[in-house]
Amino acid sequence: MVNLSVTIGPLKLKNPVMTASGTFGYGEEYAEYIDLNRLGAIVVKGLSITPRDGNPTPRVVETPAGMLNAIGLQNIGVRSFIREKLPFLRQFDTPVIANFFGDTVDEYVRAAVELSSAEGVHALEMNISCPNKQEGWIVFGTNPTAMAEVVGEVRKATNLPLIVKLTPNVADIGCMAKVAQDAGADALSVINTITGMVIDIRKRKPVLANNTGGLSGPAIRPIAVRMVWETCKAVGIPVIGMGGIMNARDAMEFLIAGARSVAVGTANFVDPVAAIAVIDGIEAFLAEEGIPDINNIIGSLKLNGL
Amino acid sequence: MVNLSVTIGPLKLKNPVMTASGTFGYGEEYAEYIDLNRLGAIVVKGLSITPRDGNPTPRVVETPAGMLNAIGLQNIGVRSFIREKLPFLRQFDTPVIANFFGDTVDEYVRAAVELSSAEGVHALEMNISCPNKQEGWIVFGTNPTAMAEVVGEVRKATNLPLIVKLTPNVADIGCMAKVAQDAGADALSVINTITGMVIDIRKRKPVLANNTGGLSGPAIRPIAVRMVWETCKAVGIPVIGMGGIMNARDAMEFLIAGARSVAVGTANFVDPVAAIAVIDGIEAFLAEEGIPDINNIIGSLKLNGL
Amino acid sequence: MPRVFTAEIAGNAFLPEKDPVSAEMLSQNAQFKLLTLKPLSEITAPEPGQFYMIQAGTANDPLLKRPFSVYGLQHDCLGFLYRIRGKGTLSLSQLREGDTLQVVGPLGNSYPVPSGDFIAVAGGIGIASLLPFMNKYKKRAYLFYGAMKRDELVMLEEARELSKEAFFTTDDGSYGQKDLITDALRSFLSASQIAHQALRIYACGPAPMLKALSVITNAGGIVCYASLEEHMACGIGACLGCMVKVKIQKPEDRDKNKEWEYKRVCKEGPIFSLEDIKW
Amino acid sequence: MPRVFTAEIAGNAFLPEKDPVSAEMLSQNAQFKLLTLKPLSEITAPEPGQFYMIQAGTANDPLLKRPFSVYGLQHDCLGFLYRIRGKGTLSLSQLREGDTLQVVGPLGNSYPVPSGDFIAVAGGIGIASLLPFMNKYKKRAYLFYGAMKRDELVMLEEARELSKEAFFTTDDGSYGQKDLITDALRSFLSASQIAHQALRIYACGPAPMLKALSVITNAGGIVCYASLEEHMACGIGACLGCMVKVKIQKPEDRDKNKEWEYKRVCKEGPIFSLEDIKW
Ligand SMILES: Cc1cc2nc3c(=O)[nH]c(=O)nc-3n(C[C@H](O)[C@H](O)[C@H](O)COP(=O)(O)OP(=O)(O)OC[C@H]3O[C@@H](n4cnc5c(N)ncnc54)[C@H](O)[C@@H]3O)c2cc1C
Ligand SMILES: Cc1cc2nc3c(=O)[nH]c(=O)nc-3n(C[C@H](O)[C@H](O)[C@H](O)COP(=O)(O)OP(=O)(O)OC[C@H]3O[C@@H](n4cnc5c(N)ncnc54)[C@H](O)[C@@H]3O)c2cc1C
Ligand SMILES: Cc1cc2nc3c(=O)[nH]c(=O)nc-3n(C[C@H](O)[C@H](O)[C@H](O)COP(=O)(O)O)c2cc1C
Ligand SMILES: Cc1cc2nc3c(=O)[nH]c(=O)nc-3n(C[C@H](O)[C@H](O)[C@H](O)COP(=O)(O)O)c2cc1C
Ligand code: FES
Ligand code: FES
Repeated sequence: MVNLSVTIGPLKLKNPVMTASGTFGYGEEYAEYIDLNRLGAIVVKGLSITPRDGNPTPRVVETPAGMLNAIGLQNIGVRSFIREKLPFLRQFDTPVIANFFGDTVDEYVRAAVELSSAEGVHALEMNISCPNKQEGWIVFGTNPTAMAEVVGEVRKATNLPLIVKLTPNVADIGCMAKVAQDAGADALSVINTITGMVIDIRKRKPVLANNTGGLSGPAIRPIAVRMVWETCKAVGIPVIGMGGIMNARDAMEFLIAGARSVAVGTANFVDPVAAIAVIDGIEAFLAEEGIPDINNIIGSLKLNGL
Repeated sequence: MVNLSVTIGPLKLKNPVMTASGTFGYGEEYAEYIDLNRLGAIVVKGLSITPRDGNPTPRVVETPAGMLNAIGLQNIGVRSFIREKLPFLRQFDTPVIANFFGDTVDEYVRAAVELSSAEGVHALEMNISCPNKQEGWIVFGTNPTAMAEVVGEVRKATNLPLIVKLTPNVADIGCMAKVAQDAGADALSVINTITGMVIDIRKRKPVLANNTGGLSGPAIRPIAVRMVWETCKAVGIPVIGMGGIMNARDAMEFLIAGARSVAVGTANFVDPVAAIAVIDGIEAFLAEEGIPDINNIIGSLKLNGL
Repeated sequence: MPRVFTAEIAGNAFLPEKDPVSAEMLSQNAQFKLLTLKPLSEITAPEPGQFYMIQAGTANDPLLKRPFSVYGLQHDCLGFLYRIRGKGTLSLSQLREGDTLQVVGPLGNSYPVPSGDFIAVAGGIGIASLLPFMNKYKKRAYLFYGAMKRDELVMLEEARELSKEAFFTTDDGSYGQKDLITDALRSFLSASQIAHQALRIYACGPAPMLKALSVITNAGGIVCYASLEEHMACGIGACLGCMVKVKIQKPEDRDKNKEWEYKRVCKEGPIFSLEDIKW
Repeated sequence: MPRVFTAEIAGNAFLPEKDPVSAEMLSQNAQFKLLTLKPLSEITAPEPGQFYMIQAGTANDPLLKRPFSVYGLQHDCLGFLYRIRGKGTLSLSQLREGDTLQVVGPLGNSYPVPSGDFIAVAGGIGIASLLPFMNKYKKRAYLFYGAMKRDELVMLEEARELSKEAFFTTDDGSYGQKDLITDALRSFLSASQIAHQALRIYACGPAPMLKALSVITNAGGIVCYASLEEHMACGIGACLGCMVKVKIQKPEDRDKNKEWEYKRVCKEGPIFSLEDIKW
């Protein structure tokens, strides 16, 4: 038997495979297809203190080996989530990680406070790829000062493990990772989607109603693996790796690069049972390689020419 | 008949289709396959003042809908280029754009000076995705001060049209574009490759001998189109769009987003006659749409919801 | 219960024997295709109007599955009728007997049971989702089936066969009336002696057709069930990509000054009451 | 002159009739495959040792063409013998007769003309590039052909037929001698009565085999032409992806304190003098 369990700070997971926020609904959507008990953790769709309608359609468009989405953070709001969705999730022996965001520091703090007192939320994941609407639309995640402030305030507001989800739309992700760590993050999620655009050349218009969207899927995997590796070099806290993981081989790239766990995103859309296949595949790979414990391979990357 | 000719500052091109640096050798490699006279311009492999051996192999690896390369800027040096390669290129009625780079500001300037006095070089394209080895390895293209300095110095050293090639590994490409414009660039090339990594999970090593490489190909196209659009909004000088152009439809995305011309890169590897197919396809598209002049469609993007 | 299953491409079980023109259209390398899938594990039987997400590529491009309404179920095989639109459908059309692909379904809701005769309005490939419904309730449909030209009226004889009465239109007049299908319907409704207020309409077709139809049905107070299309990433309600604006009917919700809310075409649909849609 | 051309997958013209085992290996859905391509426009005839870049996918994944040595030219068809390794070769193996793909070639240099008898050393699928050469110079090769096990010695009878003498090794002893092919060669060279110093060696196989071979040939002063492999993006000399370190022989270049320079496997190779390679 191979040991698959890992720890993300105070959080103990039975295996390193989570679902990426926004690609797994509130969990219940997938309960028809897979046993939610098998997952390392469930990360739910991003929540805000008040519900959001999101963007007009089209909201998704396929790209070569990837997709762009501009859902616009549609969600039912923190309170409805706690009331309507959490009771279902509490049935499972799988930690629930609540992804959340806000338009202002205050909205972040309020969402964090409410989620922290809810029974069955085991950790918080902050999506900081949003603009601070109070401060001239500076994106929290691309500006070190804005990021330090919002992470610091949320840190003060919660005792739950705090995961900060970094945006890849930066020049130096290691530097942003350090800012998040210093501001009190217990772990980091790397990466969120990369901003992109697809144009309908006959209409001379962007395909997405929102004009731009976030690129995800296998297309971005080499970028994500590099960023996870850079982040792991820069900080000491655990990193959750994601971006284009379609199968166990892909997941192993992230773990070897140093990620303590991984999240399966777009792959859930392509194949509703993908996350389970990733878990089974990781176990099979370790058995085949004669590695008794997943922790032995995490961060095992040997660089060439050194 | 449709007019395909465009101008990039003082440079008049018979059509907007160039070849991307490093994907078209020194031009001669493709002369067996296509008529070089048909191209809008030929951009040659990046040159340095002294020759470079480049990196050990493997230097290339395929990724989903893309490839990573770490050629390591192997080139024969500016002088051998002028002596051995330019005479061949002078036979053609196609402007030659010399892509160049350096490890220090001084190396950039010296390469620019020598290339500027060579007969048959019609414009210079500066690759600034290199670290400044004198200044603690700060990458010229991701640091506004370093970039302003190197572009400014090269500007003083040449009278040829100066194209600055921006790196996508930044948080705000519009801001970097403005810095380049202010420092004297006549035009901008957008984008260079995005840094990525692929790991061999059995060996626990990066596949590329150089560990990381640059991602190119259709995978990055949505990112490239978005960055070209952002750059065109930020500056007044012409932009040359590139990143994952495989066919005329793809090229049209960039032109509609505001690029004055486009460059075909990785597609040349996939299909040696790709650049010609792009030219023919653009002409056919314009004819079909009843647009008499390519310039009528450049920058014609209408945003949704505005 | 929807399932995730592997299916094998099987010999075509759905070729319309009674319609040599359609059979030829479908067998030639033309724009319309019939796909016969033999599931390799047990499946749930679909209802007319439901759809499946079907794998369209072998590697990562095309990446996402594509949604297709179920066209038929015969000898344990699922049938789909589709039109080649882009790279996914092109790639599907290049597969051969014996190739396998992953399928998820049946998904979404189905057409409500008709109470007596009904009207069916099909625009183009929209016929694919209506035919199994008309097949279930044979000879009860007044069918209105429109397309650009004769070549795009696929399964024409099949459709006529299953209808009580069938009306065809083409934009160029190459078959049937030269008219929009919604105009033909309007004439029928105003001229006909049938108590058409009692007739429910079942519709599937492009958005402009459904919009035109909603003008007619809203004005006439006719109940219309329409199958909608939106870009889908997951098809199972998780991505929130496929939203449609649906009017809020409950007064307690209307309080909030909100006239509409987003519903998922893949989960709460694809079939909606046309009067509920906020265009 | 290399050309860019479209080719159609044709019925297999290269199945080894004399070798029922290989024929079965190849016809089954096993790891080795024969690909027969019928060019749809005029091509240049290839020489043994040259290769083609062959499209391996339909959409953008797999993106790059894959390099394959030419295995044969018959009835205007090009033959390729390949082993399924990853997604490109897998995708190739799923194509059927009548499918078309884009091809570039012939590319690279070819094996130099032998002066009399010669030695051929093949490791695994390396046999693919040596067989056409042995076919051109029938019954002149002392063939050394090694693989992991019997199942991986493809075209075994064909190879024996074309050789003057053939030696086989497998790592597990399931066929021929249980040995490394280079060890078998070493024994042959030391034991044999033939003036083997005069024999040139032609080799194709994995890098470890070629390295071991270079120890033998360097020690014995034997000329050896080896076909090398490197990851290729373009195959036509443009990307500088496929470099190999080649010793600098010209004294004027050695001045620069440089012992080696990079050469392109796709352009200056794939065949190099083994003594020139700096491992
Ligand atoms: C519930 C539902 C049932 C459907 N049933 C059928 C059917 O029975 N037969 C049939 O031929 N078609 C049906 N469609 C439409 C079919 O899904 C699209 O034609 C197909 O996804 C196009 O894929 P593609 O890769 O060939 O085209 P793409 O290259 O992806 O795009 C080509 C065109 O199709 C549109 N399109 C792309 N993806 C979708 C999508 N997911 N939904 C709607 N439009 C899209 C694009 O906007 C574009 O105009 C159905 C769609 C839905 C939502
Ligand atoms: C000049 C030349 C001639 C060749 N002739 C033959 C032949 O006749 N028959 C045959 O079966 N194979 C031949 N090969 C090897 C063949 O090109 C690779 O097996 C094939 O490209 C693998 O593609 P893939 O997508 O299936 O594997 P991938 O998924 O790309 O990789 C699988 C494995 O193949 C290696 N590989 C990938 N690309 C290449 C490449 N371009 N060159 C070398 N190794 C690679 C990878 O490192 C990996 O180990 C030749 C290679 C070269 C360079
Ligand atoms: C449709 C969609 C919705 C998403 N919504 C969220 C979200 O609400 N919050 C968040 O932090 N990330 C969100 N993401 C980003 C994913 O969690 C993940 O970081 C990203 O998609 C990269 O992983 P992948 O390539 O495996 O999908 C979303 C991604 C997609 C595709
Ligand atoms: C193998 C390879 C070598 C390259 N070499 C250079 C170079 O020397 N100088 C440069 O400015 N860009 C270089 N590039 C970047 C390309 O010019 C281009 O900006 C990038 O590949 C994106 O375009 P594409 O996706 O169409 O390839 C190289 C790209 C590749 C794939
Ligand atoms: S397609 Fe994903 S929610 Fe409907
Ligand atoms: S493969 Fe591109 S130079 Fe050899």
